[in-house]
Amino acid sequence: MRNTWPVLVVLGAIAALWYLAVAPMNIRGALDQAERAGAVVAPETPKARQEVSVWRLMIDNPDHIAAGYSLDRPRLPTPVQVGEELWKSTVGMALRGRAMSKRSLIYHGWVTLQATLWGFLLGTAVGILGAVAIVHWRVMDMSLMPWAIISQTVPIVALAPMIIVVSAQIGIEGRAIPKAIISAYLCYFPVLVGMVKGLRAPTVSQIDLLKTYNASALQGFLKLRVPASLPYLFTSLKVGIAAALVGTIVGELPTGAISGLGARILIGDQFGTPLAIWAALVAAAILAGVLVTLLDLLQKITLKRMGFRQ
Amino acid sequence: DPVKLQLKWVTQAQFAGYYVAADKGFYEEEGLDVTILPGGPDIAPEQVIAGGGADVIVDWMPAALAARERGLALVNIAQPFKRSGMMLTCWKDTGISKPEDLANHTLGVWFFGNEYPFLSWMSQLGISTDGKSENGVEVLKQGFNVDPLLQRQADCISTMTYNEYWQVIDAGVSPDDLITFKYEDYGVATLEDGLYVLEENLEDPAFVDKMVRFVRASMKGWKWAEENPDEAAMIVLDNDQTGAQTEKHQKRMMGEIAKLTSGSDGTLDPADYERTVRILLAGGSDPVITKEPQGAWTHAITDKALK
Amino acid sequence: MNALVFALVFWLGAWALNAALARSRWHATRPVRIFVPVLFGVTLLVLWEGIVRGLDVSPVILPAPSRVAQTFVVSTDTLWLDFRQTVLKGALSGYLIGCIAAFLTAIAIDRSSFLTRGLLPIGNFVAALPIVGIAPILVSWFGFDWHSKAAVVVVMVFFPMLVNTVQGLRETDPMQRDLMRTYAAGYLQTLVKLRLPAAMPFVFNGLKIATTLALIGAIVAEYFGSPIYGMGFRISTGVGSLSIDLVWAEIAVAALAGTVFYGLVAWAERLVTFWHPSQRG
Amino acid sequence: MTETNPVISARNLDLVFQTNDGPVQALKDVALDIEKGDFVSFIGPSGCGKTTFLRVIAALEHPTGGTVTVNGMTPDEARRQRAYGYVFQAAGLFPWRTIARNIKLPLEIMGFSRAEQDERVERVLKLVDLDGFGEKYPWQLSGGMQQRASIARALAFDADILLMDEPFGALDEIVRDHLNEQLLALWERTGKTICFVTHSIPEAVYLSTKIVVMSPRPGRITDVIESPLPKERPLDIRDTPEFLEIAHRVREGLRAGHAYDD
Amino acid sequence: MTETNPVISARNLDLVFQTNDGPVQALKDVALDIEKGDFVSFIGPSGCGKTTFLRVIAALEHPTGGTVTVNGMTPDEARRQRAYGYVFQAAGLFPWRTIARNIKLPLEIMGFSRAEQDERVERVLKLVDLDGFGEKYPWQLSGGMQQRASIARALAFDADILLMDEPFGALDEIVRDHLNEQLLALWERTGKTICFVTHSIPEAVYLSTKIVVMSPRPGRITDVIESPLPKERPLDIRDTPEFLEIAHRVREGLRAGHAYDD
Ligand SMILES: Nc1ncnc2c1ncn2[C@@H]1O[C@H](COP(=O)(O)OP(=O)(O)OP(=O)(O)O)[C@@H](O)[C@H]1O
Ligand SMILES: Nc1ncnc2c1ncn2[C@@H]1O[C@H](COP(=O)(O)OP(=O)(O)OP(=O)(O)O)[C@@H](O)[C@H]1O
Ligand SMILES: [Mg+2]
Ligand SMILES: [Mg+2]
Repeated sequence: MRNTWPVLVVLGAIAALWYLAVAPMNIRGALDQAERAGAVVAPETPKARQEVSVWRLMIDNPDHIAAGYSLDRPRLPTPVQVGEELWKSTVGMALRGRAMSKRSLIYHGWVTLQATLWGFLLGTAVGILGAVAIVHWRVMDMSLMPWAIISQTVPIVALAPMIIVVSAQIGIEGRAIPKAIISAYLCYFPVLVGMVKGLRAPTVSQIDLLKTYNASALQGFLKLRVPASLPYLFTSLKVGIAAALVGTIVGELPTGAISGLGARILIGDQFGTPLAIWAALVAAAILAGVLVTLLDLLQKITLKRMGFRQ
Repeated sequence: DPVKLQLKWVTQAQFAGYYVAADKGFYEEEGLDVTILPGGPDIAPEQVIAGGGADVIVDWMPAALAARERGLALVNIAQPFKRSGMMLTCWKDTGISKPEDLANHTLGVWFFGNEYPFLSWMSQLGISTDGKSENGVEVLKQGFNVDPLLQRQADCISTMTYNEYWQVIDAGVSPDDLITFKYEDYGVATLEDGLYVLEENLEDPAFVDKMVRFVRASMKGWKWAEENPDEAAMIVLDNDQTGAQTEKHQKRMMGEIAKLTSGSDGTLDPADYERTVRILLAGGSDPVITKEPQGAWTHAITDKALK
Repeated sequence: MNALVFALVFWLGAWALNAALARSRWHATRPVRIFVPVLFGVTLLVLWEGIVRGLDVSPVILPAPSRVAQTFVVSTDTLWLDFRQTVLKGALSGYLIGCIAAFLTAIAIDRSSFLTRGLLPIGNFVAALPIVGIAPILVSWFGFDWHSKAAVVVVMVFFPMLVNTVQGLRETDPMQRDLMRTYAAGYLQTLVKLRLPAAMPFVFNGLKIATTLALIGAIVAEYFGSPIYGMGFRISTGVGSLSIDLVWAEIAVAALAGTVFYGLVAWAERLVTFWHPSQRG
Repeated sequence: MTETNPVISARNLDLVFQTNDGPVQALKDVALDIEKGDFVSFIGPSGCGKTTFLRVIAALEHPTGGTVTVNGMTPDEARRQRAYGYVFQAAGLFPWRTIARNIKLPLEIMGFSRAEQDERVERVLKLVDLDGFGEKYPWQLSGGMQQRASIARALAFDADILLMDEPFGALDEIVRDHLNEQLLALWERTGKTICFVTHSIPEAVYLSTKIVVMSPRPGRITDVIESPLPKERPLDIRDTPEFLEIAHRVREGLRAGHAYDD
Repeated sequence: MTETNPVISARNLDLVFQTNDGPVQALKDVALDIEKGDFVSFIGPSGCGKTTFLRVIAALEHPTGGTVTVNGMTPDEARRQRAYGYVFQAAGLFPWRTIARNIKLPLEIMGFSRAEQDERVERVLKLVDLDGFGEKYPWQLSGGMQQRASIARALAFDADILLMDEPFGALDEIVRDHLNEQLLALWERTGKTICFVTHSIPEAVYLSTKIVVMSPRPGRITDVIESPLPKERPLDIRDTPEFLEIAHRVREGLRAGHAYDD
């Protein structure tokens, strides 16, 4: 916990910078608003203001800087505005007993979480099976590994609509499964790479040791490779779940527009409500933080019980 | 009977008729079990119907005809929207007062099938879209909001009378600062939200019968919505899964939509169709469609449904 | 159906050949190491072609690779224009700016253990976030052209790169640092002669992660507004106008570009960290 | 040492590794007989093939020429009959298993019953002076204790032959002395045949009944020294003239074989 | 050995590490004088503070009590004057530099001219028998050669004091013997003062003019043995009674300090 203090200080610095940045980012909006309300600003027309730098505008119109901190549609909202919006759409909704209403970020977070978890399960399963195959069969290693890397260079966003259409054709209803597939597509790779490393972690002498016991391949796998790979597995699971969340949100951006945090971001963009975007972003960040922390905890407990030194 | 309807866009009053029909039990009365699938920025209804994900789709005619030319035989079976709601909204202070003034400006345009009317309009005006010049405009693929206009990244943006235009107004802009060009007024309007199905399905009498009932119920929904715009807007709001739509906005949208649907009983007016085709064929160097489409519409359904 | 049967037979044959090659004593030679994955890729394409033809899949849903190839050849002009816009301007410039900025930041904060301890957990956290979500915000800040795409890429690659570099800079073993102290070496000397070289494997790890992020970022950002060219633009509008073959051609370009990009970084890594056990293999 | 049937017998043993830089002859024309109950030390410069020879006996490497028999069988058959325990240089305990479960590992694999496993673990832990440490994890033990645990693991399934490859290489001299004493006592008590690789001349002389001196590239046996020292060996024996004489002979043998090019 | 002004002088040296488990007293009340040209070996059980003592001399650790002077200065001043070369247990060569450039490293840092650098590299490579290997990378050399390269690196800038922390710990006995001989020759030729940590009794006795025996926890000096052996020492000297007697005394000293608890 010796990091607590530095982290707090850095966070404080980030918040301060954020606050400072709000002024120049929002000055144009604030001046437009003031002008419409009848105030005199310099220069007078929006078109003329286009030609002037924000710093100039701030110097010429010091009275209107403050207004930039309370715009309805700010280019950059203040942390407090974001916090309020987040509060309103989560706890605020929950307090009114509408936690699962469609206007609540808790509901959308839940939708995203579900798809993420399914994608994570699927991706982890594929990653682990792939790793086992790669470690056990050289053909797999030689043919699969390069393609695993190439697969990650394919822009998954482009495939998203097609995945939906194809899965609809196969008879899969709804968006949950296509989203999970996209999420799994991003998630499997770190798991695969980590597990290949992990399953290959046993040293030659450990493998030889089992040979002197005349152990079967299965025994070698269960008693040596699997336990030796666990620390690697957990590390890559943490990367994997973060990737799964990215996948879900990417999957929700172009294909969703229905529910989920990605859809909220999209809709927020569509209706020009930046606060909604920011709130959804923060909610996604919190979700990612919680998921990774949970896995981290699981890792600590498991490895401790297994006797790995901390 | 189950029917899956793929919308062109997200749940909003633009599709009020269908939601009303579902909510008020009009579909049920016809013995239909209708699932309404909202669309989104990257959902191509044509692709969905090609993949068997929907029985009937809401689409704009330019996109449908383009798909038809690409080998996906879509047929218009009903046209609830009589008029086009598309327009170009510009800042007055940019000096634009008539379409010819657009040259040498930056314009935001929607793509994804919605660009066709724009392109043919420009080619009619003789304005190229390759970039800013004496005789050309710079085209941006506009996102889904009106920020490009508000932040003056574009001088004009595409808006719908029922949606984006009001977002601009809601942002505090006075209508006096704006100048709008309705496609309808310049004779370049193409048919918007119509109902389309796959041609091959129309050979199946059972499917035709299903569509007849569907169109009948849907039009009933539309007419109800026209008469009760506020309630219709609330129904739409209840069906919005994103939870992002606001009551005020939807009510106003419903009012505007009603203007577009009024005057249509669902039957496609062949004259409108001819005009759309003509506009599209005139798409300049890169026309949307290259030849007169055949069999792209039918009155078979509406004739039965509206009798 | 014939096409499908042929594809399946081809698949079995190719797999058997690959298996035999992998078991043979030439498996470690260079040609075999290249041939096996290539044959595997070809098999995938043949299988795809076979399925599309055999099952008569509509081209607006999934075009056959042969058709995609045709489109690719026909529309090289468009593809090149888009490639320049998205990869060269958007992704590459963002990648360079982001990675260099992260690298310099890492060196700057590394001098203060306080800052490092404060920034590292935050950097780790941010690196795990779905940063693509900020694309709409950055597009509205930086406009429609490639600048906003580059900005998205900068933000996406910054944190993974930062975290890796900071980690790398801490990676020298205490003995090596003590050695430099016995020489009474200054900060800069220690940095240049010990810590930077020692950090290189980590730096390249960050650079490699960043390559795939850069492409995704640039393409996703184009979904939220772009000029009327660019790979993301073409892909999103291509789906709308049912030119799915063009979409796949763009995907192929993206995969190709990504692979080459990754390959270049991996190649540079081999050159720079030739001394690292993982490279000596 | 009254048997005449050697437990391990190598004849004209050759082993060539195919490497990227061409073939490496690790063993050349090696011939050796090891009797039941022998304590044989292998000593020789780095890379001379000591480890390789042990691995051939354990069927972890296959000779490219000549023959080896273990108890009259091929090494592979002997391996399948679990004829030996192998102790590696590093203790090589699995960090995720307690000491007791580490020792159980071979027993589980060989299918001993639960009760038998517990009983044997108990017994060998006592044998190596580790009773009470069964529930500890390897990293909670010192290096010397870990090394003893790994010996216990090799003893647990009662193999007749113990192959030990520099088991005490990583330990400091005092601890090493202590383990040497214990290993000698254990050898006396159990009468096992032990093959022991070391780099330390005093260690080899102190422990062995037979010292095999090897020369590098290609690995060859240059000298086999039968030790005249009694079975009973206090540590002080290392200061006696007999001891020093053998040590001297070993050193000379080593020096002769050491083409100085390291 | 005629000087009276000690090169290194420690008085009442205390060093306590603050660790998570409470304070660890690594050195307690250590007093030692080292004269110019001495070859001092430090021997003692693991963890007794040998490394710590060397690090204190090199100003890599700061004592919590008492004083040390190096050439009459504080260790820190001596460090800034580049008074010593430090050779670590592992060779610690930078893998991204060739052997020659590794040896150049301190010269670059200390600002020697290009020509001077080349000349010195040439010279020390010869000194440690590595001429011709300058352009190789560390991993292309055997362990013994790497260790010699690291000694060359410490010699390159002509420090008067050489601090060596178990430099040959990882090598086999023959290579070690060889390096010992070379080190002795080098010491004689250059007249440097050398502090040498080892775990091997024969090594300590063979090399040193002075053997410092330490006891663990808290690290204390239990015995300082002045060696009566002549400067000229063939390897055979290790079989002489004088040698054995000193070795015996060292072993007794070690044994006494070794609380047997491993
Ligand atoms: N798997 C292998 N492939 C190629 N060469 C090998 C292999 N194993 C050992 N060698 C080579 O065979 C020779 C003998 O190696 P071995 O490990 O038996 O030596 P050693 O006497 O045990 O040495 P050390 O004392 O360093 O352990 C060495 O030259 C080594 O490089
Ligand atoms: N940086 C440190 N922090 C805390 N304790 C330390 C530190 N360095 C050494 N110690 C402790 O100080 C004691 C002396 O350590 P030192 O490394 O000097 O022993 P040593 O004699 O060199 O042992 P070895 O023979 O194993 O190298 C040990 O108990 C060790 O655990
Ligand atoms: Mg060996
Ligand atoms: Mg030490």
